[in-house]
Amino acid sequence: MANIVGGIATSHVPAIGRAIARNLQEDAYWKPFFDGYKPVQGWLEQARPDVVVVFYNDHGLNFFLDKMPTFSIGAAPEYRNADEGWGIPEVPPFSGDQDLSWHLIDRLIDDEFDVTTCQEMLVDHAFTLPMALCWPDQKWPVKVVPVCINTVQFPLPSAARCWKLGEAVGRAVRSWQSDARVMVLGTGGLSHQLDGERAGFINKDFDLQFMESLIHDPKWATQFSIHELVEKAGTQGVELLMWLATRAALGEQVREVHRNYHIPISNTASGLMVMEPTA
Amino acid sequence: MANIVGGIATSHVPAIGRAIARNLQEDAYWKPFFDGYKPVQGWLEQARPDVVVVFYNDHGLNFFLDKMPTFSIGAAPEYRNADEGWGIPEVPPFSGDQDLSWHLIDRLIDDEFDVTTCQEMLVDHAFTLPMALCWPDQKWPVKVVPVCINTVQFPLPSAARCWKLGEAVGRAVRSWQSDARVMVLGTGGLSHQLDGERAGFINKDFDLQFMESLIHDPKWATQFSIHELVEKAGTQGVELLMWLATRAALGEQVREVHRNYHIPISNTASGLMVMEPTA
Amino acid sequence: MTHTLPAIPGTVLFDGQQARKGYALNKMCYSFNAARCREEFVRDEDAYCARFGLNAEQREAIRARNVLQLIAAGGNVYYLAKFAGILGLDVQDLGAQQTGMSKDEFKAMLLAYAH
Amino acid sequence: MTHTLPAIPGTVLFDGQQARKGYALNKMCYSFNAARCREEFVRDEDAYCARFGLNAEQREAIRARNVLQLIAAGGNVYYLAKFAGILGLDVQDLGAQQTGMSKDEFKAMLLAYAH
Ligand SMILES: [Fe+3]
Ligand SMILES: [Fe+3]
Repeated sequence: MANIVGGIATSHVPAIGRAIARNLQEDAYWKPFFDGYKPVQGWLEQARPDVVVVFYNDHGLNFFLDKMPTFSIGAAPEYRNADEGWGIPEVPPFSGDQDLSWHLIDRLIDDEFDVTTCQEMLVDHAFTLPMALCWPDQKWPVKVVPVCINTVQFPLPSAARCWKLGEAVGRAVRSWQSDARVMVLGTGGLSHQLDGERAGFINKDFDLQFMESLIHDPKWATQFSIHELVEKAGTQGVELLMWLATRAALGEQVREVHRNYHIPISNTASGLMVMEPTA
Repeated sequence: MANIVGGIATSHVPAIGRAIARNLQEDAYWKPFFDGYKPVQGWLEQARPDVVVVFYNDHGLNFFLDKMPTFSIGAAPEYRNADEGWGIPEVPPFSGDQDLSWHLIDRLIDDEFDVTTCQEMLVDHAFTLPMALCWPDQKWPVKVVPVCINTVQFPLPSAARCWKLGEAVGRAVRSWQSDARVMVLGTGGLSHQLDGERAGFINKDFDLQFMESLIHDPKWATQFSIHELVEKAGTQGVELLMWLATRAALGEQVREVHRNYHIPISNTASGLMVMEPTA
Repeated sequence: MTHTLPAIPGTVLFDGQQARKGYALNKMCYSFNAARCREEFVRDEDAYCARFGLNAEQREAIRARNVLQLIAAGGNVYYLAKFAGILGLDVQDLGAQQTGMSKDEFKAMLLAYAH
Repeated sequence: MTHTLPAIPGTVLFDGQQARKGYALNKMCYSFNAARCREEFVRDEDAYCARFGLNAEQREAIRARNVLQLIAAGGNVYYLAKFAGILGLDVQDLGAQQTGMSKDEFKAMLLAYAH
């Protein structure tokens, strides 16, 4: 059976792509952010994942409002980026692990998750940039399975539902007949808001409490409605749903390997955690 | 609160569209089939629905395998047919009830159904022909909300899950703040199989038992896995999932208003039931 | 997990395995929803199949107009029905072909189920 | 049900009501994923907006390059970001415009959250 070697939760911001393209890693503005990923890269070298299940949210690249899924799962042989409307630098394509994709789809439908399956799928900055932060040479040493959660159009799935999705993904991975080492990556948040007169909203106290909760009281955030999460974390801060699903996939207990928190990257309070399952 | 006036479950077959276009209603082959709908039209005159929630399955018109939802809900102002690949005669467009669409979407996400929302949606013969059987003049006196269940690609949602979806839709309709009279229409089945060496398979005993069960033991079919349903009813007979969702939406108890069963229409054992909720 | 269950005779379930295998073929057949695409296919079948990247098995099954071969090559009946539309075949033609009957025999078999 | 909850100040949730109102506008902005579409828009803004059936409020909000107006007209920030891309604006430009600050003031506000 497959083994979950750990999980990484991280923010994603288009500006990271521009900073990478311009080699600004040592720039004063960017250094505290990029330095946070050095321990992650070290951890990855010993964790040696073969496959990464990526919980992320599409920002209007692959999905439009004509067919907007709540949960969608990639089952493609390959995933590519595209320019997203502002000519973001593209990254090399990702190889899909179709065996794991279909195993997840079979198990999730069995567990009464009504997923949308995607045998073609463009992946946006929320997918590509965290991958590039993990593997800066962009020679992906892993296959991938994208799991996309709707944060574009309300009603969003509740935090409790996303937690259950993560749990079900974790169970499915652990029941996969494979000796692959599987990593979970969740990308989004932490607190930020792009739209409205409240644009620029950040909530450091909430973010720190949320990060801490993932270690000691991981279902803490599932007590909140989506409305409450938007109030506390901002309209885009609600992307923390990806962190919750990631944490849930790791199982009962985890050990914290690494944590970073930095304000701001662009409009975003940027968070980063690496966790390993211990039970 | 809105009131569910009743439900109709019926087969759909592309050939019905050709028969309508050629005015074959009195033809010897077609008469036993079309005659079954006369009592339905009479019932509709006194039931006077304002809105119809249609459980149906797309046959590769609106959805392809790049984005294949398990459950999808229309939220469009208007729904049109298209030729589906064999130049089927088109019917007049249908007006969507967007208020009910969004009410259903809000309630279903709240109930942990992970639906895909469709603000543009083509509806195929599985939607249009049953509507044309109900209202032969094709001057639709109702607004519509399409609810599509995947029967194209396995894994399909289980019968038990489709039952729960129907129950949730029923609850949602009954909690809708509107004085609308709502009808539920489920289209698909009964036993038939188009593909493979077993093409032409029909199972009359099973069909009759299934129809009977909807009145006296409505969850009877939920005991079967999708695999078992395909075995008993054929690869396309599994479309009876639409009947199950329809029946579930009607609530605890129903009164049977009308029933018809006729073998064959094209390759299909054609079934028809009209039910009214009594509790 | 569908594929570990006992097979249903004469029946191929369109599961993940089939969906992977048949993607190019089904994508081509899905395109036949548009009359323009059907015409293009008729005009130059080779070029049309090549554009969708059909593999040799799929190309041969299309050439042979053989439904069982098309299914073996990953075709899904709902999309294949649109290919059948180009050929002017209805589902009873397809049934007859797959069961090795004449269309009249196939229809007689269906009628017999009524009793 | 989102819309019966107390409003969050300065925040419009993109719910069904907004999604209905903004469909044409968001569909246009979604098209801007393609460079070709961005060029067409720049070449003839009026024609491009007309093709997507923008209503008067949406057309005016696009003309004004005003984010709050675009949101009021049903725009979703994820799709609007692609319109902003055409204008060469980043999310801090958008934030400054919506809050009535200069970009430097807006950035200073963000920095201040660190403490
Ligand atoms: Fe984001
Ligand atoms: Fe059908």
